[in-house]
Amino acid sequence: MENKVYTAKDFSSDQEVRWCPGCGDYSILKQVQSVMPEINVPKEDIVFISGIGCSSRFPYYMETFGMHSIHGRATAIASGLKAARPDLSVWIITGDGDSLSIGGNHLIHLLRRNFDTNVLLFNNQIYGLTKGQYSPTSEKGKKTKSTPMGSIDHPFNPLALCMGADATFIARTMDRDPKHMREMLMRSNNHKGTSLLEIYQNCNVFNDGAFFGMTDKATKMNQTLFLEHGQPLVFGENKDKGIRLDGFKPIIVSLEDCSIDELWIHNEKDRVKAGLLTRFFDADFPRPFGVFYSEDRPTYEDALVQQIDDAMQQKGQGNLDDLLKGSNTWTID
Amino acid sequence: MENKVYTAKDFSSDQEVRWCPGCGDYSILKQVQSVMPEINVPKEDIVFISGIGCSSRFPYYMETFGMHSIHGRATAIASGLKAARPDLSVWIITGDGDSLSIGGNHLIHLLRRNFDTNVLLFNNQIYGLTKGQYSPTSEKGKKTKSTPMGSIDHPFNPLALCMGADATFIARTMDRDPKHMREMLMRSNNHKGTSLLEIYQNCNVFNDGAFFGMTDKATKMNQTLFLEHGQPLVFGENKDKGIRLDGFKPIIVSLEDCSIDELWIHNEKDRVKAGLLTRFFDADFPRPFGVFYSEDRPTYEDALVQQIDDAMQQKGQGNLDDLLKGSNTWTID
Amino acid sequence: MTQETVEKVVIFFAGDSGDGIQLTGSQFTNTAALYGNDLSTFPDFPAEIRAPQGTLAGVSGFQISFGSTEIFTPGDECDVLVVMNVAALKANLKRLKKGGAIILNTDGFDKRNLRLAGFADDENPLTDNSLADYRVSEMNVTKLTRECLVDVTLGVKEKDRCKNMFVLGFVYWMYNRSLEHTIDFLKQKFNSKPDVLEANTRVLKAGYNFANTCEISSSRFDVKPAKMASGTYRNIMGNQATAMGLIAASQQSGLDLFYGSYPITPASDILHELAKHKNFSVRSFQAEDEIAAVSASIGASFGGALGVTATSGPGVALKGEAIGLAFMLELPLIIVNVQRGGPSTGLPTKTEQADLLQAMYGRNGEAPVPVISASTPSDCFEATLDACRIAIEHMTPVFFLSDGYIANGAEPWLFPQSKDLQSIKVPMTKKENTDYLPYKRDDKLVREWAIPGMSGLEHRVGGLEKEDLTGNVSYDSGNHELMVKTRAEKVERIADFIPNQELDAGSEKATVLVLAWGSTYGAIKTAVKELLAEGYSVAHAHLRYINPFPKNLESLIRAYDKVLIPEINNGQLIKLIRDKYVIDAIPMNKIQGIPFEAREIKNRIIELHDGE
Amino acid sequence: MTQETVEKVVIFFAGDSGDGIQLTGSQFTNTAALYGNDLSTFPDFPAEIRAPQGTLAGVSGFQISFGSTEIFTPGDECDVLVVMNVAALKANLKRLKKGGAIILNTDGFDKRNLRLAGFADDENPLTDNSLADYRVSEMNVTKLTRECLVDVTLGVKEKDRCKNMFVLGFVYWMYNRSLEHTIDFLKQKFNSKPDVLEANTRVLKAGYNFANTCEISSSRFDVKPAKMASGTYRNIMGNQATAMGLIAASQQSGLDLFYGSYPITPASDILHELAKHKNFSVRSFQAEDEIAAVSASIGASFGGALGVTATSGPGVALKGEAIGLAFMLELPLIIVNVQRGGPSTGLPTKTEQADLLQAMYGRNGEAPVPVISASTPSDCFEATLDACRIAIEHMTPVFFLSDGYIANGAEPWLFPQSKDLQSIKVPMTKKENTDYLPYKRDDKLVREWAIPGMSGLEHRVGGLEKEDLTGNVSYDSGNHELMVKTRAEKVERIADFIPNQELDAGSEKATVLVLAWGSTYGAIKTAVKELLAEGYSVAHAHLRYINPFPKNLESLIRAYDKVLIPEINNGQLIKLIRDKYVIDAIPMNKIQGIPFEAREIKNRIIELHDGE
Ligand SMILES: Cc1ncc(C[n+]2csc(CCOP(=O)(O)OP(=O)(O)O)c2C)c(N)n1
Ligand SMILES: Cc1ncc(C[n+]2csc(CCOP(=O)(O)OP(=O)(O)O)c2C)c(N)n1
Ligand code: SF4
Ligand code: SF4
Ligand SMILES: [Mg+2]
Ligand SMILES: [Mg+2]
Repeated sequence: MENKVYTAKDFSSDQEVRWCPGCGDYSILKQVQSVMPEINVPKEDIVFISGIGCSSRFPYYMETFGMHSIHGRATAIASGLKAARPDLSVWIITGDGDSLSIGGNHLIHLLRRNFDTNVLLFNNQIYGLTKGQYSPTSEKGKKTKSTPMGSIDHPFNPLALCMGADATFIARTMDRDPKHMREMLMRSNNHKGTSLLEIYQNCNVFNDGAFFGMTDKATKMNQTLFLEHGQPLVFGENKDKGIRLDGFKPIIVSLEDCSIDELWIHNEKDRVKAGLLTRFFDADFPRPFGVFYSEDRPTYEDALVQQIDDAMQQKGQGNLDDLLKGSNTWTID
Repeated sequence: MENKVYTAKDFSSDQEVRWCPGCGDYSILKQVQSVMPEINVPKEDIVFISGIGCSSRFPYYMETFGMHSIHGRATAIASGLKAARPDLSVWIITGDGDSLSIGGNHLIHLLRRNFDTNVLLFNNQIYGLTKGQYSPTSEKGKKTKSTPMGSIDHPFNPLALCMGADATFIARTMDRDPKHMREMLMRSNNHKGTSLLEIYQNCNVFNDGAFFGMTDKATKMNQTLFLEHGQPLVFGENKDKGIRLDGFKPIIVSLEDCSIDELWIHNEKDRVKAGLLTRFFDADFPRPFGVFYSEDRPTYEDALVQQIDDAMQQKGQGNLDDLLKGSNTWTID
Repeated sequence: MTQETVEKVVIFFAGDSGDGIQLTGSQFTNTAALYGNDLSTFPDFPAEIRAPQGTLAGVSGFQISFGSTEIFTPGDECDVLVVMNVAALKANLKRLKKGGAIILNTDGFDKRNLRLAGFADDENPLTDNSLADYRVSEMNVTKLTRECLVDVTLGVKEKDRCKNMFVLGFVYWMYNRSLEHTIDFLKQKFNSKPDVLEANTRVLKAGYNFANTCEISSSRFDVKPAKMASGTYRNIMGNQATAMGLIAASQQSGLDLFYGSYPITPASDILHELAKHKNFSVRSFQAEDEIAAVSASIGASFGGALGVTATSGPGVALKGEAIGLAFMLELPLIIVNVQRGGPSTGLPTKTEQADLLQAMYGRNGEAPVPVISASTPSDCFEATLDACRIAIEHMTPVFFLSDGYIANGAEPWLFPQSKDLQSIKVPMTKKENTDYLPYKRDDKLVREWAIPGMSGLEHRVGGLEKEDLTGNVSYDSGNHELMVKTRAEKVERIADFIPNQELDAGSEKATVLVLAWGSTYGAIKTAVKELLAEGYSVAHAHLRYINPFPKNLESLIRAYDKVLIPEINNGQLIKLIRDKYVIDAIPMNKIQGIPFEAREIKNRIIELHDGE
Repeated sequence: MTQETVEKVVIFFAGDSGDGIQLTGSQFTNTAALYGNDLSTFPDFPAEIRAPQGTLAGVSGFQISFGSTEIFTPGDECDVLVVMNVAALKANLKRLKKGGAIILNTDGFDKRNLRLAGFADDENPLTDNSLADYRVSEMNVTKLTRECLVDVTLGVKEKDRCKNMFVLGFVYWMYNRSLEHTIDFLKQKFNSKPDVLEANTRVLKAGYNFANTCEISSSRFDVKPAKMASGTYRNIMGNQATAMGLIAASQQSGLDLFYGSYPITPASDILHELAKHKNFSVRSFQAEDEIAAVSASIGASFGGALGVTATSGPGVALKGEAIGLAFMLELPLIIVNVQRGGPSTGLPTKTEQADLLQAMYGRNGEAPVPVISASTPSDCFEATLDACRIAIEHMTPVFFLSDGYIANGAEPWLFPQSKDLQSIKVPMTKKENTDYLPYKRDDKLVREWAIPGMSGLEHRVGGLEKEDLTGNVSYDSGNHELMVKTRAEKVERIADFIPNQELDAGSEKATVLVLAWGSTYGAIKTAVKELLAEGYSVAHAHLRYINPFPKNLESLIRAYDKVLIPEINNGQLIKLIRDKYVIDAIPMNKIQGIPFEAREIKNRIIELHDGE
């Protein structure tokens, strides 16, 4: 296979992009298009599968193979595709409603099976396409069209849920940080197994400012925490704060009072610590971004192919006539 | 309401019980029937809702209100029932296939919403009713009718999954320990919110001995660990072993080498430790039984009723004529 | 300048999604209604939430037909097209009749807008004579708006948001309407923002005065009040009426309303509406998906509530299994399908009637479910209430079919008084019934209901075949046949509790009968009325009850030479009629995501009438 | 003792679930087949996995009809009833014809068994003369078995497990059959357990000898080989044949088979069978539910595999939405429905044909899907292969309908050679096709297929309405109508690629035509054959293709005075026929979870024939 050299433009389809002006989806599209040339896969071997939602329009804009499927089922469709065609690079595009409401079951089963696919979960904490109902990630008390008195649902913590489903790769990024997003996209791509990348995405029409504190210049340094494997958890305006573990309890410390050596060192391989990080949700804690957890576990499709190979080895390639004949025949002349 | 005094027999319906002879389901039925008189709820206010599976035949045998519904949906049906009738005591009967395969999504949504219902999850690590296919809790490599070369699915860890879904009460018991089961049933009943009780249940026809090590006299003391709030984690033939935490890492210690004071003290309120306990799955660790985690969180139905009350308070009880009229009318004579 | 009296006018307002077109349209509607016109309206949203400004995809529209005669549809061709930019013109010019009036905002015809709307560099409909067949009134609305607000301390963006008021004022002048209602509305809406209120009011008046003084508008029209039945009216949209019908059913039956739903266009507004009425004890529940929505509703019904679930076609496709369960349980349940363009995701924002066969047959096994449909926005109220009555009194799931056209359409409604509504009798057993059997039936074949909380009546239900009377599980062959037939017969007997089919127009001896259901009502009504006036021998029967059919339907339709069945699908009701009565009815189908026009129906009837 | 030659015998073996009845039946079947009889078999499982021993619910049965003539069904009435206990007798005595033979194990008629089977304390069919109409052979099988194994070192439980061999030996003697085949089978089965082998063989022979020497059996029968087409045969069950049909389609098309399924009775065995054949590159996938199963299959098809999903009615009810997607994508997909008793969970272990209308209409919007059905166990092979051919060559989802009766039934099969199978041409576009358009169609209206990996052919598909040719999203009205009509026409045109409907028996000028589909085949075939022999004017046409119908179907059926449509449902095919041809066909329905008996059909035809 000769390796073509692509540019981001090669991945832009001829379809007019039709999200609302200002929607966070644009930025994600742009970063994905710009990362594609770097993953070193021929364009024709890349497939984007989405469900339904604003975010799920994504495949139409990618000059690759793609399917805009039905609500909540992209994960299941991608599973079948990957089982049939392990050679492809399969990307799943989904929203917080698509993946966590109607599609919750297929998502957790995808994760446990560990098909080598990349899930980009556009979390805008709202139903965009249906014009503004609360989603499973909307905060309690949220007033939306369907909850005029405020939502009474305790929201999912998507990454905690995915950890519970034994995901092998979990990360978070946001629409407003293109560089970090590109890095996370590459990491997702490079992980062998299901990569779950949650992307905070602003829906400026129905849920504007949901992540404001994490993107606004004035606050973002204090409200975000960028994880790097092997590095201490440091954040703040001047990198002057850190997180220390007191037993199982994370506490915020000032680096004036506490040496950097005492800080929690991020370890992507540590499931328990990853679990703790997914719980950083209170107002006084910075929100973590980066790779929370990453584990090597055989993929479903590899095991499947192995069984096929083994079966061929053991029984020889299937012969239709033998099959039709079976083991018990009689002849009438 | 006068309080009738019931006996277990009052909860036995006139339908012949039709599980396979020797099935673990019998023991569960018996314990549930024997616990019912103690929960202090009039019989007519108790409802058992099940999905489909061997286990889901359960409601037919209970002399209460009941519904044997469709596969995987008992949790969703019970949600609607509880929302409409918060006064009822609602019990959900489900199998590992029913709740974790087809019904996975409704289960995790039930848990996050925290309807005050009791889920009894009969985990036999197999599909019983459809005669022996592997289930989402079957171990990798398991040979079943649908996996003659061994299953290649990484199984769910049901309690870990439920923790990920922000369950407020999680416990485990087994068919062969009636006393413990009764205790866990009472604890489930007493928890306000969704109680998830996993019950290890032997399917002696299609998966006999799945929990053998935990029930067999010779091995069970070493392979089981009974959790009690405020008590150290001790187990073993002569209560001679314990679990100590080395950072986040649980290790088995002999009580000869290690004082009991150094042991991990079980705390039902500690989410992180509960998470660790759900991961005790390796052969060399004893399997925990008891209440892993319990948390107080408002229930969905209470919040719903509150909103209805608030609305009545604010707008007065709805008046149909006002509604029909709306705010903008004109008259033609 | 002329002043004419006209009988009926169709106006189409169009502009960018952000231009406030829907508000403009509904203000004009309310004013016309208050004036005593009969009317009918329909919004035309873009498929995208907010497609890029200036593009064809981003155009939002609102059509209103109003008049001094009876009005049954938002109209076929438009008399007036109001456009805020060139994309709006391009997308909608086809709606305007030759010689019609165009009111246009020249500011929306600049280079950028022309490019965004897909015109080549040198093209411009304002200058290329392509509008020669129309009466065009041009005005630079943006400029005029800004000018009249020059001394107001608002940002340009906020000022520009008043543009729609200018156009509205202009049209009010054209149709000789007072600004009063809209000024009242603005006062209420902006009562905490006096400067915005001031700006909007001023621009509204400016538009009115501009029309009055300038030379560009050559005519002014008078549309006299319609002779409508006397009484008090309100405007109503279909989804709103459905929500009210459900609340009314809850009140009339004394059962709490439980509404389990998962959002989907065009059904979501019912959820939004119901969620507002918790003071009616409405329990609205946004479920995780459609299966959970219907399941939760079944659970609620089991608990003694009125369980309702609403969705559109793709959602119904997911609910089939659970509807089968409800059918076996013989519990009340309403499944609302606000139909949209299919198949699959199809055309979510467009209308269609193509889910009728799904409602009839979209389940495994023999599971007939009553099907009720609504024909106009306000009819959704009564049809819903009726569906609930059948569900409760006959202990059965019931499909209620609406569609995007009537769901979002609006019309004046001579709303009823609660005291005049039909009452609903719940077949609840007596508390002290000591020989209660869950599947014992009355002569309607309806089983008695006992719910949790009723002491001594504990029993179990389920989806396995049940033994007659007891409801215990039964694998007996004869019992199965008995139960299948009994359940089918129970649904058939509902025909004894619905009115005979009546003709909506025409006589029982006509040559052509137009038989239809659902939202085709207005177009057919208009067509048949005109044809009758012209002396054609035609009649119109419109079905509310599709399963079971009214008892007299067969004899009614057999009387006609030709039975024409127009549908917004590829032929579905016609399949039921042909199968049931072995009558060679004639299909008429339109599958374009848009309603029939009255003239299409008219032409087809004439063809048939005059013998093809 | 007499020795008679008979043409045809029906035997029913019955006992407790643990008694090895299925093995006994299949051994007898294989021996009869090897002997050259034609035959047909059907197992009758209890609904419970393993209901309590000795109860009615726990009875397992196996019916075989074999003969020297053609055999089309497992038989109506039985000639011989073999029962291991009193529950088995009680549950099945109704099957036995008056004067028939009963072979019974007296040990199964003790107090405990009598009580478990629901007899009162003083009741016992052995002593109360209730079996007087039958020829009863009593033997204490348990005792005899144990006695003959007295010197074998096995536990009592293991010894008792040989009981079925005793009965089998007995019946072999009655029908003059050699033990050879079964002994071979035992050798293979127990080759690592010599003592168990020895015990079974010994008991088998003991049963044979017991019959030979004792006085209780008064007659011996000979059933000569049937005159069957020459060639090599095997026995085949319906689900097995379906699995093979799928593998054959994969081989004939060169597409890998992807099988996404969620277990459900009675479809699961297809999954079990396919999972065994990974060496055919079969990718079997046990999904988390039916929606995931069909979705994964669609994903696989998108990737260029042959995507297949199988289930039963309740599962189909869940797949509707995804099938609509596949229909829009115009990808090959097979949906297998092994129908069972409905509605809802219904009668999961019983048979029914009540999901036809669901297959036709169980989706939102206009989404016609071809429907193919199989009529006998072996026909499942060809019908499946044909369904795959249509799915692939016409780029469409296809429903394949089987049912519990043929899925579990078995018959001899003159299996084909792979070289004689139809080939399947995949409409894959050329790799270098530079002007590929995903929705450009050939004259069959079939689009060309391009799959991931084909450079330069990248494109997107989806569930929204598509623009003609390009497949881009289109909200255009005219395009929508064009696409709806084109997709429907594409399915209609499949009629050009299926054979004309032929008569299975009878002439084109007969008085009564029996028109049917699916597993009613055998009973109708038997009935019509007998009636023709008796001189009645009757014909039989059996449909494989239900959507579209064969092109000549209308003219074929119009030729008859009376068209009778027997179905194991409440009337479904008949709805399609009446709707399509406006022909007043006559329904005949049985809804008992069991097949028609030939005599039922026969009687009804005679009634019709002789003029009601
Ligand atoms: C079966 C089905 N149910 C419901 C819908 C309606 N629907 C479309 S998108 C959507 C949710 C969108 O939310 P999300 O997944 O968060 O995506 P976003 O629009 O926010 O990107 C819903 C409910 C549908 N298309 N299909
Ligand atoms: C929609 C649907 N799909 C599949 C089935 C078939 N089915 C019945 S029970 C079951 C799984 C049973 O397993 P589990 O829930 O673990 O219960 P168990 O029998 O082991 O108690 C399946 C697949 C069904 N009844 N309905
Ligand atoms: S509605 Fe929200 S998520 Fe959807 S396109 Fe608009 S801004 Fe983006
Ligand atoms: S199959 Fe297994 S789970 Fe089902 S009743 Fe029998 S022993 Fe119990
Ligand atoms: Mg969202
Ligand atoms: Mg199980």
